[in-house]
Amino acid sequence: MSEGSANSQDYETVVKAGTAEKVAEFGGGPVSALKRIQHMLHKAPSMVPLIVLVMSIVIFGILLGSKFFSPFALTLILQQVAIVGIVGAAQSLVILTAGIDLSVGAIMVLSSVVMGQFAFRYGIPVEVAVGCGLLCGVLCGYINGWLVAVMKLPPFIVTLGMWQIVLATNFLYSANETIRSQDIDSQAPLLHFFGRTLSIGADEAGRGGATFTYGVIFMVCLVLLLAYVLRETAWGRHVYAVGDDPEAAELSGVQIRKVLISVYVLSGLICAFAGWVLIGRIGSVSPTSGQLSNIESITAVVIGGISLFGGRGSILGMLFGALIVGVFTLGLRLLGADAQWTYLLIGVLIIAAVAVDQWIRKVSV
Amino acid sequence: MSEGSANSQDYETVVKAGTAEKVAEFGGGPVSALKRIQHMLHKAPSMVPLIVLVMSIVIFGILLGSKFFSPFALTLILQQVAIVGIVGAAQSLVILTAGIDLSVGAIMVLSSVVMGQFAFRYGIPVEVAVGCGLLCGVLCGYINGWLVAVMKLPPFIVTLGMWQIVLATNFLYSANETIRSQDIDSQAPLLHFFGRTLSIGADEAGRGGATFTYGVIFMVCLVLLLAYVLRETAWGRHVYAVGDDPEAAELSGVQIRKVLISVYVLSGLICAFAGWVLIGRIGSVSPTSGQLSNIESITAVVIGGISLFGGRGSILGMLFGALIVGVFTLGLRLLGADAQWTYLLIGVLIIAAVAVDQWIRKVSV
Amino acid sequence: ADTGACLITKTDTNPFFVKMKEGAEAKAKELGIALKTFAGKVDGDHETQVAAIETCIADGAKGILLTASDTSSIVTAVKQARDAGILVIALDTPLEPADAADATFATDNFLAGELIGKWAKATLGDKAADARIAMLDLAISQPTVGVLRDQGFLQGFGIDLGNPDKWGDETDPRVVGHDVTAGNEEGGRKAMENLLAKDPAINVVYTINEPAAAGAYEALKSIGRENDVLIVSVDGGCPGVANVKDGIIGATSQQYPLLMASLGIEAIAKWAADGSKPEPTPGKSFYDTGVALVTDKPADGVESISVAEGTDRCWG
Amino acid sequence: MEPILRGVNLVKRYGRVTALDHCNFELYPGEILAVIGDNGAGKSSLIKAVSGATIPDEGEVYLEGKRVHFQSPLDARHAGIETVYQTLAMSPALSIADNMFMGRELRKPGFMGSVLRRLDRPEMERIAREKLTELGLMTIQNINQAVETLSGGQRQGVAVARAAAFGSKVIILDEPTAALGVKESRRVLELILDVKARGIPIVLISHNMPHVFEVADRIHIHRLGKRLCVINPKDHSMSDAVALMTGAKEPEEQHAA
Amino acid sequence: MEPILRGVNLVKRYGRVTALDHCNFELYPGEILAVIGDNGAGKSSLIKAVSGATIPDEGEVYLEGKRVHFQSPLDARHAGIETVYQTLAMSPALSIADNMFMGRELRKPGFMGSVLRRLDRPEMERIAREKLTELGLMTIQNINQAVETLSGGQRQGVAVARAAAFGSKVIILDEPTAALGVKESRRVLELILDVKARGIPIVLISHNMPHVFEVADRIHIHRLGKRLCVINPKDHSMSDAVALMTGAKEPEEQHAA
Ligand SMILES: Nc1ncnc2c1ncn2[C@@H]1O[C@H](COP(=O)(O)OP(=O)(O)OP(=O)(O)O)[C@@H](O)[C@H]1O
Ligand SMILES: Nc1ncnc2c1ncn2[C@@H]1O[C@H](COP(=O)(O)OP(=O)(O)OP(=O)(O)O)[C@@H](O)[C@H]1O
Ligand SMILES: O[C@@H]1[C@@H](O)[C@H](O)OC[C@H]1O
Ligand SMILES: [Mg+2]
Ligand SMILES: [Mg+2]
Repeated sequence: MSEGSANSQDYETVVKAGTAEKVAEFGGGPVSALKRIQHMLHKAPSMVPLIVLVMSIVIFGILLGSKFFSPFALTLILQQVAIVGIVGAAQSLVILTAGIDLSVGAIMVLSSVVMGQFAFRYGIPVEVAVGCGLLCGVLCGYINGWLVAVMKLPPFIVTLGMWQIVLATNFLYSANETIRSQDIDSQAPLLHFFGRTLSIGADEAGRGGATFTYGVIFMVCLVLLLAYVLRETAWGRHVYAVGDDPEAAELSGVQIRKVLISVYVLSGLICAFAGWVLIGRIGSVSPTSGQLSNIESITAVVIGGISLFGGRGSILGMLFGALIVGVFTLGLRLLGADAQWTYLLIGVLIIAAVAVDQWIRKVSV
Repeated sequence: MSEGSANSQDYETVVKAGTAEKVAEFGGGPVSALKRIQHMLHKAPSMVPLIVLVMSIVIFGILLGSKFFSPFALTLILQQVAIVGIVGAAQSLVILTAGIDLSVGAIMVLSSVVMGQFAFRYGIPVEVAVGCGLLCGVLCGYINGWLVAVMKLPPFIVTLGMWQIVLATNFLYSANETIRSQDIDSQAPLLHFFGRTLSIGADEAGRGGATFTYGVIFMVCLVLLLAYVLRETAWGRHVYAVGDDPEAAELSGVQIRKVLISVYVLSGLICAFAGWVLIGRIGSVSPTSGQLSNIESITAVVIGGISLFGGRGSILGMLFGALIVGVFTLGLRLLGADAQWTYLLIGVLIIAAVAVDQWIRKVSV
Repeated sequence: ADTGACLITKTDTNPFFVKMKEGAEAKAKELGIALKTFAGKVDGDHETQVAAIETCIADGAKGILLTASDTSSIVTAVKQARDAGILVIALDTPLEPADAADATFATDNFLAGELIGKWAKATLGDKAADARIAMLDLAISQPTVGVLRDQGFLQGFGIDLGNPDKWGDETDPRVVGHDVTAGNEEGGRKAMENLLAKDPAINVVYTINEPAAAGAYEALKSIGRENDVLIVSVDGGCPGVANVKDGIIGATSQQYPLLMASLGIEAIAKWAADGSKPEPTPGKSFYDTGVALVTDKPADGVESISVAEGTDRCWG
Repeated sequence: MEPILRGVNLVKRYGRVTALDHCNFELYPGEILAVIGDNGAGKSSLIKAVSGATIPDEGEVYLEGKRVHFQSPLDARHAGIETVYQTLAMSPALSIADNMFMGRELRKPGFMGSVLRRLDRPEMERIAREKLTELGLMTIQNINQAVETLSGGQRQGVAVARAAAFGSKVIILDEPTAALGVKESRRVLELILDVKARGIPIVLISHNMPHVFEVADRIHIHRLGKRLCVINPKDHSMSDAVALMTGAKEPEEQHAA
Repeated sequence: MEPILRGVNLVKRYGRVTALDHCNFELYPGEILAVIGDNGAGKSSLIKAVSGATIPDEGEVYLEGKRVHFQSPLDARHAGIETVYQTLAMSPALSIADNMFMGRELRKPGFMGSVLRRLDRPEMERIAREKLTELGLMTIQNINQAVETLSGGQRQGVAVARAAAFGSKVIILDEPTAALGVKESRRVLELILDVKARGIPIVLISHNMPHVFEVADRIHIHRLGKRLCVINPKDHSMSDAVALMTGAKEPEEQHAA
């Protein structure tokens, strides 16, 4: 070693003597109950929309009494939210990667049309037709993913283009023909699978009581599954990393291409499932459904606290976000607001819900 | 000074002797013409959508001949694009701050309705009515800006809520009444100001030739003005800084609240002008217009190369983006594609245009 | 084919317009006319229709068939086209004023609503006095077709309309509420659910069109009320008529888009050949292509045709 | 003498983490105060609290004896406090000159500037180039480069040049030489001494002990979120300082905070 | 002896800026090679070019004598080259453990891991804590903290710990101690010597001359986008090195690149 270094650095030798090292612990003040709640909210950010959701259920419950606060009305909200919730799950995945998917609704509808037309037009066994529909969703998702990941085009443009392409294909292919519920019931009941219900506490004629469609159950299971995958598997962490800072993710060894493509493919597949659930919900196969799915799903995602810039938020939050909108919609209608006023008030309430959310978050930093 | 320091740093003294300092110049290879073009594209990124635009005009010109490549058809595209171009200017400002404005179309329509109804329902002098319409836009913009800047709510949610609120207000207030073109002409011609035209080279009956409406001229001037303001004034640089990294901007002394509020207010004002231009374009005051303005303006912005993540891109690019869509739409329709095929092809072409854009950019790094 | 014509519809996703387009295309082919078709992106998309008219002018078309999204706003663009020597015919939806177009081939939408309203009232008989009515409309912008059918229905049912130019201002307690469906199954189901949550005793459902009716039926079925509620609708598309047959819809007012389209094309061909324009139905401001109530449960005092007949004449 | 900038009993918590734990701080007129401490000791949190970048949960800040309530860094800047943050606070996509003059842009003289509000780019670029040259940052080839394309050290140099050019009452530098080369670091030290000569006090956070001992008048040793003690570099060796800040040694009574 | 990692004639241009100008580079087995140079000289560009983070416009890279074409940092990592970039390359919103194990996560043993693919968080957290403790980063209070909430030095410590834990053939460190405190820097130097003792060669970019002269076997001096010369720290003083890298002195013939 050269001159200088030995004595210039000698002051550094003291650190070798060191003191007994342990992880630093700063003086924490007394921990109040409020502080503990705040800390919990900080750790589990999806709790915040959940609080907003519970608050709004309580408020409408007080205002409307048993009309709203009944198993029937509450499970009705779940049914009304099922499609948005499922599509929102797909949307969440994409938005977590800092993308956006405008084509979700179109993919959903095209997949449902493929399921229906394959079964009816070509007489393919319905199980196979359903498989083809799911494949159709996967394919659309793959094209999106390829354009985003490999061609490096902005997701907004890619999925905007795909939206138009898929929707036009849907109309051209289906020739705008609806397949009626009765025909499906008699010839291809599997298409109605997700429309079947599980009733609890209904009266003899099957009225009142809590009604869960298989679609609702599917939505809940899907969201829980994805929440697990995103939190507890390597792939999930990579999804967050890619959305957070793609350059850093790449430098630290994430295969961003693969992750992005897999996210869009999965999103396409989930949308195809949403298409199947849609058939169960509306009974028929109709090419004109799902026109607002993209905006509705993005709304649920954002109210649920997922950042549009990617990398932050939880998919459970999305579910609560979708439910918040559902609660407001039904609650306001029951309060007697007419359609135009409901529309206006939902605008106000969406902003208010997010403001409350933001406020709780701020308090709980 | 204490021991150590003097001799420890002695190696640093050599830098004081220094050599004659000048700005480093590395060996640059021979500069080819291609390199020079690349460098130019690098400096002026809005050139890229311009190239795509020119290419598409040439291609449709070749395919369609004089039907497309005539002063009449080309200025028609300008007229068809005027509204999107103006709203796109508002959208560009917001997107440059890393926001998004879903309420542009609704604000535009409400402002036009206010102008019309104030003049007709209350008999207010038309100049004042126009002023009130513009004020209405400013007010909506201010609310957006306040919620985004002061309440720190996500722009997507704020403007989504405002979209619903403004649209419903519009329907409730206008009672869905259209004010007819003939009545405007006779009683409040000022509302038609932007519909007046400047024709060059038309035949005697006023047909053919290049036709510029005042609305088109307004759009071009507005975009040029904003391009100047964004590039050449402090406010413009602050808009970019806020969009680029709001935290850094705040730490380096930008008043982000003020900048954000001013951007949303300006966006509201521009939308109100768009509402006035809209009256000139469609002749009447119709509360159902502008439903697709938000998605169309965002599309123009993104095709024009402005990043949805804020802080990057030029407003001139937005104009070229809007024109690209206009050229494709008219060109395809003249080629005889039917509506669904046109949508499908426009979807493909939007993706292709951005892919070409991306490719040119990559070559020109 | 040197005679060019344009068909501009509100959307081309609604089967009604799809069939209209098919009818026009078939007729155009028969008469040797080059037809270009245009459509708004969504119902109510007015600007796209204006751009379409401009494109037709640029294209040198001889005639335009138009179903206007905004009946009075479009008038300026229509005037421009007529000034350029183009024959403009309104289909399905009359313009405001109706004489802004050279001719109109349309359904009387108010009448369509009135027929199902009368039928519902007659079918309920005494129970009509305390009926619980759900109104499933098109959109919150209250487009004219929607208002006409809705108010026609209420008129036929014997309910005081308030202002006949809008829905929602009726005071009759029998009306449970109005909700919007976007004219599709999804919207129909959700709107029905909302109104049912408000009043589970609903027993009469008016729907803007048959897809909305199918959606409403699913909602009723899910709570086991599909058999004790009367659903009425408008359109007469083949799936709709089949639903009447299956008892899902009680009665529907059938309209004839194919007829409108083929009459329109013929008129353009004539105009191109000898410059003559079609005449309106005597006593009306437009050429009425007719409307018929389709049901197998005819009611006294309401004229109707059978499902079999309806099936013969159905479209889509 | 009264401190020009003073923090009393500052507390800042982030969730379970306590970054500042009843911390005191004083800067006297005309001095160079160094702040040293382990990584994560809370040095950056401290200067953020006194410069308006974060609002402390508890405690007071005084400027020239008067209590101040900075709500934003801009407030502090208007009060004459200029700060180089450790994260540098630059807009990546903007140019060097844009960043240097952010929030205090120069306008063209005359009509162009006052009415058209046009920026005087050539002038801003000239000054930027000049300030960078003063720091010896000669490897910047293109003054219009976006900051995100600069090397780590170049970027830091721009931030330091900005603070030095505009600070009027207090200049705070959070690790200003961390990414700088030997030559550039020396220039920053010279600059710090220059600024001091102009009578402006400086807070310097640094992990480079030789630099600290070379320029500091007093050394504030930060440990576990609070001030452990203040020492005079003339009376103590670097080894003492390091031993204190790492906890290998307890402070003597008279210096303790 | 054959170099383990070698770059020949590397060129990288950014628009008008030439970051690498026909630059050569060699790293021999088992050595510590320091790379020094002014800010903006092109050091980071050089190591990005040999580690797959950028693809050079011209020139070749050889690993153990075989030509390699890294298309991404992952390729280089699979080849055993682990790099700490100057920008640190961390996902700000993710936790320390998530970042350390990014791309090579540990799964739970048995069914949970192989079928449910569940991560073994406790284990990853334990290892992360251990690696940080080895570096003396004891002020990290909460191992689940998001990286963006760490202090500048803590963040750098995490990046260094990651590279040291996983590098198998070559470890490249771009200014690993820039933001580190005295204690933490010493730990990194010890760690570098440890790694060398394990037989793994290291590239160390640093502006800290005493550190460089303390650990380096050879010093690559970078100037204006290319290698000026390579010197042996035993034969040259720090002043020589600084004079060379700042251009105050010309290299002697035998060392010139
Ligand atoms: N936004 C934040 N959220 C949570 N914890 C934070 C945040 N900012 C800082 N901390 C924590 O506060 C403590 C003090 O951080 P600070 O940045 O002040 O340290 P420092 O002394 O500047 O360290 P360095 O020398 O490494 O820059 C650290 O433990 C850090 O992890
Ligand atoms: N993406 C880029 N675009 C344009 N110029 C760049 C880019 N990256 C680096 N440069 C330029 O290349 C030159 C070399 O940068 P590099 O980061 O390699 O320097 P360095 O030697 O690592 O400096 P430091 O010691 O400050 O980290 C600099 O002039 C820099 O401005
Ligand atoms: O008449 C049309 C109707 O049948 C359809 O369902 O909606 C639009 C109307 O114009
Ligand atoms: Mg710090
Ligand atoms: Mg570097």
